[in-house]
Parts: sequence; structure tokens; C-alpha cells
Amino acid sequence: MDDKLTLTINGISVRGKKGQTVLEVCRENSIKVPTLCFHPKMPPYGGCRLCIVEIQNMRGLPPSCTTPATDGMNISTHTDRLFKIRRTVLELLLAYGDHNCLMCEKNSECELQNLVYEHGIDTVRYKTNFVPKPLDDSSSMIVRDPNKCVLCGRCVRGCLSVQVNGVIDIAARGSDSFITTFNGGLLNDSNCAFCGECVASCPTGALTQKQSRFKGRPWELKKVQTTCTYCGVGCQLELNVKDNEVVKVTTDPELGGPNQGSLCVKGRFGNDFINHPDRLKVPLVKKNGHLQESTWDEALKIVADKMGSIKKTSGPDSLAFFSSARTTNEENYLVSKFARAVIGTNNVDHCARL
Amino acid sequence: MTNSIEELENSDVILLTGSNTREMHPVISSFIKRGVVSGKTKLIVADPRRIDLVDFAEIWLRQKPGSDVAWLNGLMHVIIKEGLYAKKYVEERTEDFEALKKAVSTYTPERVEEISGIPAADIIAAARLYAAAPAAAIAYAMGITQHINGTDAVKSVANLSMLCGNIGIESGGVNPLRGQNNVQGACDMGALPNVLTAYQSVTLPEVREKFAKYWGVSSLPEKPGLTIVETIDAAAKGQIKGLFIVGENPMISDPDLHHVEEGLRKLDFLVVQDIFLTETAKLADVVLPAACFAEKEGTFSNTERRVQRVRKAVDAPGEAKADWEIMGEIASRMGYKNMKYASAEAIFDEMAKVTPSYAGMTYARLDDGGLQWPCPTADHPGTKFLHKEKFVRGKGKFHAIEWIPPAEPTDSEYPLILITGRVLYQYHTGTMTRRSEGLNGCAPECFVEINPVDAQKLGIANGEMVKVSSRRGNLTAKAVVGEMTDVGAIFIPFHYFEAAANNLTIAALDPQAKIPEYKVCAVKVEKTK
Amino acid sequence: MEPAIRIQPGKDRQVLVCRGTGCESQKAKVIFDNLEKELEKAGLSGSVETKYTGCHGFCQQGPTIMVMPAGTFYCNVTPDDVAEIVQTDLKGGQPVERLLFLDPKTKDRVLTFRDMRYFNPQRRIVLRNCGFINPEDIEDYIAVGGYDGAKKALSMTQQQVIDNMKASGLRGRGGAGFPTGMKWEFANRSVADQKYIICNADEGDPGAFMDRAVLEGDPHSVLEGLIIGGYAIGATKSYIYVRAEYPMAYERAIIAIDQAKKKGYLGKNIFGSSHDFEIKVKLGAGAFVCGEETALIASIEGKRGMPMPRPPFPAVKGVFGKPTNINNVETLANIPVVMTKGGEWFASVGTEKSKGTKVFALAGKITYSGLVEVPMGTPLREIIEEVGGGILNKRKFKAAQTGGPSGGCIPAAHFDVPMDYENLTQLGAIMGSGGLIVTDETTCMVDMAKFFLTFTQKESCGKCVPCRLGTKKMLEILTDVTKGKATLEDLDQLVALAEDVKNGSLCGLGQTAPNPVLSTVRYFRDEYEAHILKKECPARVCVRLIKFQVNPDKCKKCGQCASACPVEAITWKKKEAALIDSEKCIKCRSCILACRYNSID
Amino acid sequence: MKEKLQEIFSHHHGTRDALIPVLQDIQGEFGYLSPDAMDAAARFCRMSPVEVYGVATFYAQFKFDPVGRNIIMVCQGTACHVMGGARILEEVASQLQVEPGQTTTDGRFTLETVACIGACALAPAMFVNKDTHGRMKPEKVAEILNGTGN
Repeated sequence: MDDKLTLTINGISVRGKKGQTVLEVCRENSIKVPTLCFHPKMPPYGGCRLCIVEIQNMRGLPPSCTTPATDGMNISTHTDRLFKIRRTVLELLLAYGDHNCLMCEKNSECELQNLVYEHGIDTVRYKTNFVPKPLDDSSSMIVRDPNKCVLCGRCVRGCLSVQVNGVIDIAARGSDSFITTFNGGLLNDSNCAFCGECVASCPTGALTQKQSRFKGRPWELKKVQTTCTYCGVGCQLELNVKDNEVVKVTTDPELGGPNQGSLCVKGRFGNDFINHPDRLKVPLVKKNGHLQESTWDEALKIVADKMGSIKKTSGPDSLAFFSSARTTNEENYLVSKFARAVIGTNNVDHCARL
Repeated sequence: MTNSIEELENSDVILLTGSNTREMHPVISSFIKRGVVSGKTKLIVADPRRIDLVDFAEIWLRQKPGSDVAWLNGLMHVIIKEGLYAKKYVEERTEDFEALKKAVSTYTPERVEEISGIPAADIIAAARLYAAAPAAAIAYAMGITQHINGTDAVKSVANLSMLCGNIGIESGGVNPLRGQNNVQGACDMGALPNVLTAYQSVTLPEVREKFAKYWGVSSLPEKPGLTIVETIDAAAKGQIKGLFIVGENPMISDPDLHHVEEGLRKLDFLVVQDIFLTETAKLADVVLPAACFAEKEGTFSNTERRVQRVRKAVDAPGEAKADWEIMGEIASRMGYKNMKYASAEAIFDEMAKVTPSYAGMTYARLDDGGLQWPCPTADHPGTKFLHKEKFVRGKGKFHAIEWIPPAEPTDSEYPLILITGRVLYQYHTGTMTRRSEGLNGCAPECFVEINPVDAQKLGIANGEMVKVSSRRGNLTAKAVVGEMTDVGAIFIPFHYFEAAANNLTIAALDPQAKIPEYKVCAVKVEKTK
Repeated sequence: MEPAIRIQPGKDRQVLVCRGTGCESQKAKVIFDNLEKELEKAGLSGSVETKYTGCHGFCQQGPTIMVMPAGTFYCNVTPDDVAEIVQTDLKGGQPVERLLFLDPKTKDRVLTFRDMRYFNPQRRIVLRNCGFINPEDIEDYIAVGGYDGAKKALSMTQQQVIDNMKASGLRGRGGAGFPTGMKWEFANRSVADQKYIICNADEGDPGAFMDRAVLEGDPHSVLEGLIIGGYAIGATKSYIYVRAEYPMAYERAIIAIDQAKKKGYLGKNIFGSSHDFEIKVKLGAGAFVCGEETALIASIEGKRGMPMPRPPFPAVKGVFGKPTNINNVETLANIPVVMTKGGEWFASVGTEKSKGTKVFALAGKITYSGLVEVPMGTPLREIIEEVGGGILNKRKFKAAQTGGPSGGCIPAAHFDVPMDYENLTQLGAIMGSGGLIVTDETTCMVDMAKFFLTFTQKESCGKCVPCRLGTKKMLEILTDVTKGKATLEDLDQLVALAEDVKNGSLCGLGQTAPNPVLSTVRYFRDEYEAHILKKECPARVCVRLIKFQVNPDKCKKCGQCASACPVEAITWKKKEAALIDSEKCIKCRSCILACRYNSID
Repeated sequence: MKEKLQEIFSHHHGTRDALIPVLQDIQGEFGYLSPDAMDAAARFCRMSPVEVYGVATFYAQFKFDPVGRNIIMVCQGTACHVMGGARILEEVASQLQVEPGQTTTDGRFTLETVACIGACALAPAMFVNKDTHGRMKPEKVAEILNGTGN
């Protein structure tokens, strides 16, 4: 069966596939439709009303993120009418929140900020009696600022639909709605597993990583893709580096790998050990029953000499090697090679069983 | 894993046992949970603890610790008796079915209930649910393996999977979930006493010859070496004199720590190469500072056999160096010239030449999402799931397995069963996680999970300090009274050096895999005065 | 207009006691008990049957009772009146004159409901049985031809049933007015292993109560409508979603379902056919937005009642992801009649595009509030002046508000408008579910708009930004207007924002929430401007803008204000203008409401 | 409480679509939804507790604090508004010295508003427990409140 569709978008004929939404077709054809509550990992929500489009013979202004593309559709994505409503939506969000980009960790990575700029908003028409709410600063990993929340529900869908952790949801309704934990408590008192999916999915500064606050602006960070050092899943993540220091961990579905853009608490928040002052920096050698700082030259000489002499006097099988399930393949290969080729023993193992 | 992580989201049934997946492999648990909430997957959890995933389970089998072979045989008993197994698959693709049939014939649901404590009706229900699924996956972890009959249990799991035709199909299979980032890789690379890379046996002359040629030596040792626990024993007996430890911390991770310490102290020479001064490193004669994963290049192989790149993001602190650089320098100093490498990539390329399942891999190819072995040639796309058309060995072999009881039964002096394991916020011996502010803050101290019935009997209230003792040692920790563990069992995480659970554990080993029985030993609990 | 009701064998008369909410709250039960006692005493138990019914519709004069078959209609009955009714009427054969309805125009007592001006212009299809049958007895319903429509439908093909419905021209009475036959056809075309039909009884418009009256007074007609619709679309499962505020409707629906099950009208192989059909009742939990179809579905599924954008439409993907058809109570109550009398017959009632009748909940500043059912196209004036008896206290008609929070108003200039979908839409009001609130010169239209916006703002689910925050901002502006703090620029902003909320919102709630504002600005801009420019509330409702001073030029010196004042803040002597002591005044507006001459500023 | 919850659960099928009826029954029994009860309902309906909380707070019907022995509901429907319902609410609130949604300190009354009870012909209307009081006037409030049980 042919699953190709032909649609007209903004007067231009484009191709799509059956099963795609209007938004997906737009994106594949490089037509930029603004979105806020949309997230590619999550079921569409249709709440922010920014991705609305006009479709011939269709009532109202359907959101492109939920509307299935059908053959022959005639779609307009950037009419004056749409622009006017999008602007109103953005201004309302600005009017009922505390969006101060200068003091926001998310500055330059904020989707709301970008949308406001793209819509040429330099002043907010609406004066409101917005009353700020207190921050939830209880956790050592995540800061929640309800005043920057746009209720797009992405954190909730990340928690409920992607991670299926069930920690947060939207409570109450209407303009009283807010993101909550069970019974409205602090995040740290909740059943949160701190996977950080919510933080990663938040388009604004409402959810940010605490440890990395004030450690570097987005444009100062160099991102290096690597594989997580914790469990056997092998999540792909990005170490965010500033001045030779890992200040933050992020991930992205685009990185590939088994985790599809998710992480757990250890992968996302557990890499501060890298910079820990306890890290070993120089070789230590036991002298008079105490370990003392030494040089590579001295330490390696002792190791080579001592192993050589044990091999000589007691035979290769009196030496043994514990390799590690935490070092790389290359290094495990080398430990095996070392034991077998250099020493001549099969006494090599690692903690696979422990 | 025979199959891939993402396939779990589409399994019709997942039998999950001996894995607290939500804490140990949170990312994998999300795939499972998504499958369940979407209505696609029915989950069967077999676990002595009421782990979080029980909330998502259709059926929860709460077995007594150490009874896995029995209930697995029980499931197969029902499946065979009711004719629910994959007859065509069994006939065409497996062998020794009759032996299995005979072995499980005595494991009636009633007898299994007696051994495992699982109600007979639940055994039957679980068997029917599992057998009816077009694609059923089994996922397990150390809860299955860390027993004196761990190998038997693993074989039983494989028996069950084959019986219903689930090996070699998408979203099915037998899927051990690896606990550490590169256990898979360390095994693949031959950091094992009996095999070289890709499980090429040291006992085969042609294998030794091949490696000797590539490594530029005249011969390689043919006698399988000692495992970790055997090494410690041998050290204690004075047979091992020198030990080189790379990034391991047996002073917390190994069973019966008093015995471990005794062995290590008896050594003539101990080298520890690590990123922190671990409990083990403190006993060393020489400690070599290593670079951590963020400071070097290389590859890890994950639990689904996916080989992925590790990349350098920052410089190592001080004079610390990558392990591979250190090993190379020592080898040079010992007169061996074939371990000088310009880069990690050069090592990988050499390894790939002697490793059939990695032969088609290069760093360049790995850059795009990694590759799953076997990947034998440069144009091979990698392997999503194993045994697709036929088993690697030809026919799938059924093993007739009999259940044996745990090594150390409870008695009047030590009346409770100790289960050890992990918690979400800590990792293994805590070397890294206990130095992470956020993680350690969430789980800063050891605890003892105890059922309210036992707690009341012992006069213990939630949050009180208790002393737990076994024949080998003791520890003191806070009691957490709750329904997580069943009556008669307690649980203690092993991450904490100040209350090291392995003070208590027994070094009883599985005779085949040499795995210690971490999941069952006899202990007593008392209120501290 | 009255059905051929069933009377117990051997009895020749029947006393129908209204147990609608209005009468029930005024001791209808005591009246009923007294009636039985008195009949016993008078030895009439053998010949007179007593019966509880649903709402008679004439709530203003409740409690009401009717003696059938004569049709004698007694108003404002108290428990003490019962003995006299038994003795004089039932035993003596003479009506109790003083309890008969007094026609305000002719000043005559009217003997039967058939002759009452309130009932006369009405044409009852939906309410055909309400007030005449015992809603808790299926036999009563069967006696008036109940379930004949269902039997007939089951003997036809699905397409024939749908075609009949299309021929009737019946449009959804929930508000949007979508043709029911077409809706069924869509659901019928969806292929699935399970389909659902849902009765939307979440009557959310605060001012409408016809769905409640039907479910309470004639629940089987709704069940029958569901059976017919279920058969037509191929649904075997059904829900009635009733709002929690209607406990009696809930209970009666449950009783009706039990009785229908016992009869074999529900369950497996209904009416001996091969069709299965079951109905469950779900109680809402207090959310107006759940009247919206997709929100209602979410609510049935146990979720937050937040709407989903359409498509997919419920007819394709509804409750539990299955094709679902939703009809409201009034629509469903029409359906048995459409079946028995035929689509063509039904189409003969009403106007060209709006067929059948419409039930209006007549309330507000009207003499006789209650439920009235008139043919589509009946002029507003006739409903208010003939049926409703005109404006309360002979004040001046200002506007009629229809469609509740989603609707708008019809000003006096359009008093003769025929009430049908098209005309109302054109005026910027909507048919909605049939709430018809009458206002007079003491109603402030800004306050009215603010009232509705307060409601929608509170009931907004919060999912989409225009509705969540746009209505909030609109309410802030309206509040400023009523306080005299707004400017003309604010008014412009209000209108501009209203347009964006209307066009930009996700669901019907947000899309229609600005209607009360747009409509009142359209017809009563002068009132807005008076608030803004003169800091005056012409209707003297907005307390912050009222001086609470007697205007001596207008004062007729009658003293009504002084006697209405609850705190004795008004001094008045005969032939003198009254004086309000501002120290004592609590600004309760009792004086303003009491003054017939609008002489308090 | 456990037994009563079990009794309530026994009348329902433990799936998500039973949640609202379950919560209604719980509130019917205890007068409000305690965190423990919501947690139990979550387990029964196989949802996470926070989802139950999200659902419960969405609907106006549910209460999260114990209610008074008598519930006063003042109708805020359109007809009631036009006929002076706001004034009735004001009067009740001032006599009881509570805001809508609150309970008097002695636990005797809880004051609530309702969007519309469909008794528009009786506007303005208020309800004391199950009794309807139509065509209300502010001066009738005191008498009605006094006539209500402790």
C-alpha cells in the first residue's frame, strides 16, 4: 500500500507519510512551526496553542502536533491570524510568570525566550496582579521554580509517560493549576527517583539542575559524548565541560545508544566524583608501613622489579590479576594480555560475579 | 542479553526475576513499565522482596530465597503437563527435551509450593501466562546467579525460555541485566581465568597458538587460572604471593571480608591501581593513580552486547594516567615490547583482530550509536538478538536440573535469611557514589530491612539501630521496618564500608561459575544496647 | 400534549404529586403522606390512586398536584390543604377553588392545566411523560407507549434507523446543534471490536435543568434513546454520565436500568433480538468542562477531565480508545418519539433548519420560572410574556441570556426573534442547552458578563494557555470595570483578548467563554462606558459604584426602601423622601431591589 | 480505616476507570480524602498516588480536609446570581465567619458553593445537608442556621 501523502503547506506542495502529524510533515519539510508543549519523546498534548495552523475545510485552528496529516490537506502555518494568537499566548505567559532571563540558568537555552524573540515581542501588553510562589529548593539535585513554569506538562509526561515514575502531575485546574508531587509536598519528600527526565524536558527555567547552577552558561560549555560509567545499560550522555571541569551531564535522543535520551540519577547527577579532592593524583608507595607520595618512575620500578622477582622465585602462577568491570575493553584486554603474555599465568579475573 | 533493551518495551510477557530493575537499571525499567502501562506487556515478577515493579506486575511470585530452580522447574512442569510448550520449536531446534521432561516431572505445583512458598495456583497462573505469550522475555540479575546453584538457575531460565520457543525471536530471549558498566566487556576481553577474548578457551591449543603469535610470545599458559574468590583463598594459604588489582575493591565487594583481609595481608606484594584510595588500596604496597572514564578514550560493552565509545572530556587530575598507559609502561619495564600503544584505538584494533565477534568493529564504525556483537565483518550491521535461525552451538540444549537447598540453612541461633543487594543511589562499593554529594545525600547510610512481624518479635522499632551477626562477622545499622522483605528474611545493601554487609556473607561458591552465595546466608538480628 | 396514562385496575382517579426538586424542597413528601392518610380516612383508597411523578414544570407555584383524568391543577399546596382536597374534590366532586391557578390577566381561577396559559402554548415531546408517570415504575412508561420505539428500531436495519433519524432533522440539544443522524452515521462507519454510546447528563450550564428534570421524571425515555442509538451505531456498551449535584437523577437512572434489565430490555439479546446492550451510570465529580465530549471521556476513564484536540473525533477514538457516540439527555429523550412517530412527523414540528421542540429553563426576573417546551421558532416574546407571565414585578425587560457561560444575550430590540439555532447564532447568543435567564433593568450587564467569566475562569481546565490565562486577564479587566478602575483602552484590550481566546482556545469551553463579554459589549456598550467614564452602574448592581443615596426627584415617598432595609439605615416619614444613613448602610442593595421607581443612586 | 477501604474496594473493579467512583465512595464514608486513603485508592486502581492526587484536585467535589457536621451549600447558578445569590453567600459567610470551602472552628458547619443545582425556579437557593431552601432572603439565613443540628 502506498503510504505517501501529498499536502500543500503555505502554497507549496510537500510530501508526507501516512501516520505522521501535520507538525511532523512540517518539520521534515523544514517549515518551522513554533511549539512549546510538544516534545518528540512524548505523546502530543495540544495545550500551548502555539503550533496551531489553519487547514482548509477544517473548523477552528487545530494544533499541528495532534492533527494527523491526510492526503490533499491545504495548510497555512504562518498567517497573520495565527501570529496574533501566538503572540497573545506568549504575552500571557510572560504576564503571569517571573521570566527574568538575566537571572535565569536557562538563559539562551530557553524555548520560551527563543519564541518571544522570534515573535518580536519587546513589551507585554497585559499588566496583571501576578503573585510569585515560593521555590522548591529541597532537593540537592533539582530546583523547581513554579514562577517560570508554563504548564506545558512536559515534565509530567516525562515522569508519567516516558519514565513511568509517577512522581509529579498537574494538580487543581484552570489558572490555579500547578505541578505537584503527591499531596503537594516538597520534591525531596516525594517518591522522586531523581532521574532528571523532568529537568531535561522542561522548556524554561522552571526545572534546573542544582549542582550546575552558576557553573557555566550554556554557550561556555563544551559537550563531550561518552558512555556512562555506572550500570550495564551503557547510556549515552554528554559531559558538559568548562575549564577542564565536568560541571553538568546532559543527554539527547540524538546521541543514539540504548537510553533513547533518558538517564538515571547516577548518570545525570552522580558524576561529581570526577572533581572530588580525594582523587589520587600521584603514585603512592608503602614505606615503613605507610603509604607515601612517590613518583611514577619509582613506583613503576618497584612494581616491575617485584613482580619479576616473584615470577622468578615462585613461578608465574604465584601472581594474580584482578581486572575491572569498570575499566575499558582496551584495558581489560591489556590486563589479560599482561597476565598471560608478560607473566605467563591465567590467574586473571574481575568482579563479574560480585 | 540475547536480545536488546528496547525490545523489552514490546514483549507480550516479561518474567522478571532476581532483579530490582527500578533501582539497579532504572533506564531499563522504564522500557518495561512503558510496555506495561501501554497495555502491551504483562509482567510477572518473581522476587522475595516487594520491589517497586511489583506494582506493575500481573502476577508476583514471592519465592523463598534460594528456591529459584524449584519454581522454575514448577513452571515448566505445568507447561509440559498442560501441553503449552512450543512443540515444533522444541522438536526442530532443541535437544534433550526428554531429560528435561523427566527432571521437572516431580516438580508439581504442590511440591514447589512447599519448597518455595509460592502458592501452587500462582505457579500455574504464571506458567500459563508465560506460555501463552507470542513473545516472552525473561530478564534477571544477580538475584538468580548469586547462589551456590546459580549456574543451575541460569540454565533453568534458559530451559524455560527454550521450552516456549522464546530464544531467537524479537522481544523474547534470556536477558541477564549486567550490574556494572563493563562487565560484559571485561568478560568479552578475556579478563577471566579460563578464556581469552570472545570466550576462546585457554585449553585449546589452536587458540593459544593464535594469541601467542599475535602477542609475540612463544607460548601461553594452558591451565585455567583462579577466580577472585579462589585467589583470595590461595593468598591466604600463601600460594599467591603477588596480586595486581586494577579498579576493584574486594575489601567491600567480596564475601566474608575478614577472610579477604587475611588473604590480602598475607601477600608479599599488592599493587592497586584506582582513582581513589579505596579500602583495598589502603592495604597495598604500591598505589597507582588512574584516570577515570571522563579522562580517557576507549570502549565499554553494555549488557545488550553493544560496544560504545568512551571519550576524553577533561584531563586526569595531577599525574594520574589511563590504565592502559600504566600497564604498557610496566610491561616495557619488564622487558615486554608489544604493549606500547599510541592510543586506545590501536589497542582496540589489535584486539579486534583476535576477537571474532568484534572483528568487524572500528572506532569509526562505533561512533554512530555503537555496534552489538557479534559483528564479524566490516560490513556486518551488528546483531540485535542472538540465535535467530539456529543456536550458536547448533541445537539448543535442555539441561535436567535438580534443586538443591542453600549452603547455610537458618537455625535457632541464626534464624533469619540475609539477602544482600544494592540501592538506587549507590554503586557497588561506593567508591564513586559516596563521593557524590547528591547521590550520597539520598542514601547516606546502611540499613536493615526487616518485616514488621520479625521486628515485633525482636522488639525493634522503625529507625532503631540493630546489630546483625552471622557466623563470620557482624555490623550495626538502622532498622527499616516494612513489608519489603518477607517474614524470616532481612535485606542489607552492601555498599557501605562502615557497615559492610560482606562481613556477614558466606564464601560458599557455585561449583561451576564460582559465584558466592550473596543472596542467602543465616543471620541473627538484635537490638543494640 | 398529555400521554394516555395508566391507572390501576379498579381505580377511577389518580392524584399526581410532583416530586421535582422545587416541590420536593417544599414538603411534597409530607403532602403525599397526608394524602394517603386522608384517602384512607375518607374510604377512597379503593378508587383513588396516588402517584409520585417527576417535575410538572410549573415550579414557581409549587408544590403542585394534579387530579387525573380531570386534569385539575392545584398550586402552592401545603400539607394542611390535603384534607380539604380529599373532602371537597375527591369525595365531593367540587374543585378547591382557592388552590386553583389564578390567571393574573383575567383574574379568573383556572380549573385544569390544559387551560392554563403557562401550559397552553407548550408542545411537549421531550417532557411528554414528565409529571404524568411514576419515574420509578417501568410499567407506567410502557403504558404510555414506552419502549415501542426501541422495539421498532430493532426490527429495522441500522441504516434504516439512521436514515429515519436523518429525516427527522433532530440536532444535538447539548449546545452545538450537530445533526444527530449524521453523528450516528460517523460512529456507525467506524470499525471496532467495541463501541460505546454515552448519555451526557453533565448539565453544566448554571441555569439549565431540563436534563435533570427528564432523568428524574422520565428516565426510561433516556434509556430507550440509548438503546436505539446503540443499535444504530453498533454499540453494546453505554454510560450515562450524570453530574454529582443530581443525586436523584442518579438514583432514578439506576432504578430504571434495573427494571429494564429484569424486563430483558437491557443485557443479552435485548427484546429477544441478537443485540446486546448494557448501561452503566457514572457520577461526575464537579467539573463543568466534562460536558465537553473529550473531557467527559477522560473523566469516565478516571483521568483529569482535560479535553483533547480533535481529530481524532470520539466517533473514531473515544472512551478507552474505542469509537464513541455522545448524545445529551434531551436529544435522547426525543429519540423514542422520532422512532414511533417517524422522522417525517418530527420534522413537521419546528422551523426549516431547527426541527422539533426545545425545552427552556426559564428563570431569572420572570413571573413563572420553570421548564417550558415549545416548538423551535417560537418567538422569545411569546415564551416570556405568554408562558412565563411577563417580567417579575412588572419591571422592564432588558435582555434574555441564553446558552449560559457559552452564550450571549438577546436585547429588547430583538424581543420577537424566533428561537431557533440560526437566529440565535446570528444575534451572538446561542441555543446552548436551553438556559433562558431573563433580566430586567436592575440587572447590570457588565456584572452579568463578569459573573459568567468568573464561572468559566474557575471551570477552565487549565490545559491551553488562551483559556487558562486569557480568561483570567479578561476577568481582571471586568473586575476593574465594575470597580470603576478601568479605562477605554482596557475595554479595547478586553475585546481584543476576547477574540484571541475565542479563536485560540483548545475546546468549546474556551472558544465560547468570551461570548458573554462580546455579546454584552455588542448590545450594552453604553453600560460599560458608564462604568468606565462616569463611574456609574446604571442598574445599580456594582456596589463600588453605588452612592446609596435617595434621589429626591425620583422618590415617590412610598417607604418600601425603609421597610426592606435589614439594618434600619433608612429613615422615612410619610410624604417625605427617604434618607439613607451612610454610617449604618451595609450596601446590601435591599433598598434598590425594593424600590420600584429606581430612585436610589 | 483499612477495613472500610477494603469494603469500598470490594464494590469496584481495580482499574483506572474506577478511580472517581472509588474516591466518591471514600469521601462518602469519611467526608474527605486523606493522603492515606488516596494512596490506597492509587494502589487499588493501579495508578501512582500523584495521579490520584492530580485527578482528585481537578474535580470540585473532592475535599482534602475533614468537613463539618453540617454542609451548607449556596447555589451560584445564573438564576440565583440574578436573583441575588451572592448576597446570600455573603450573609452565610459572615454569620459563620468562614470563607467558602472552610469549616467553622467548632466543626459544626462547612460552607460551600455549588455551580448550579438545577433548582433555578427557586432562586436564590441554598442547601443545608439534603434540605433545599428556595427563594432565600438574607434575613432568613440566621433562622435556618440556628435550626440546624449541632
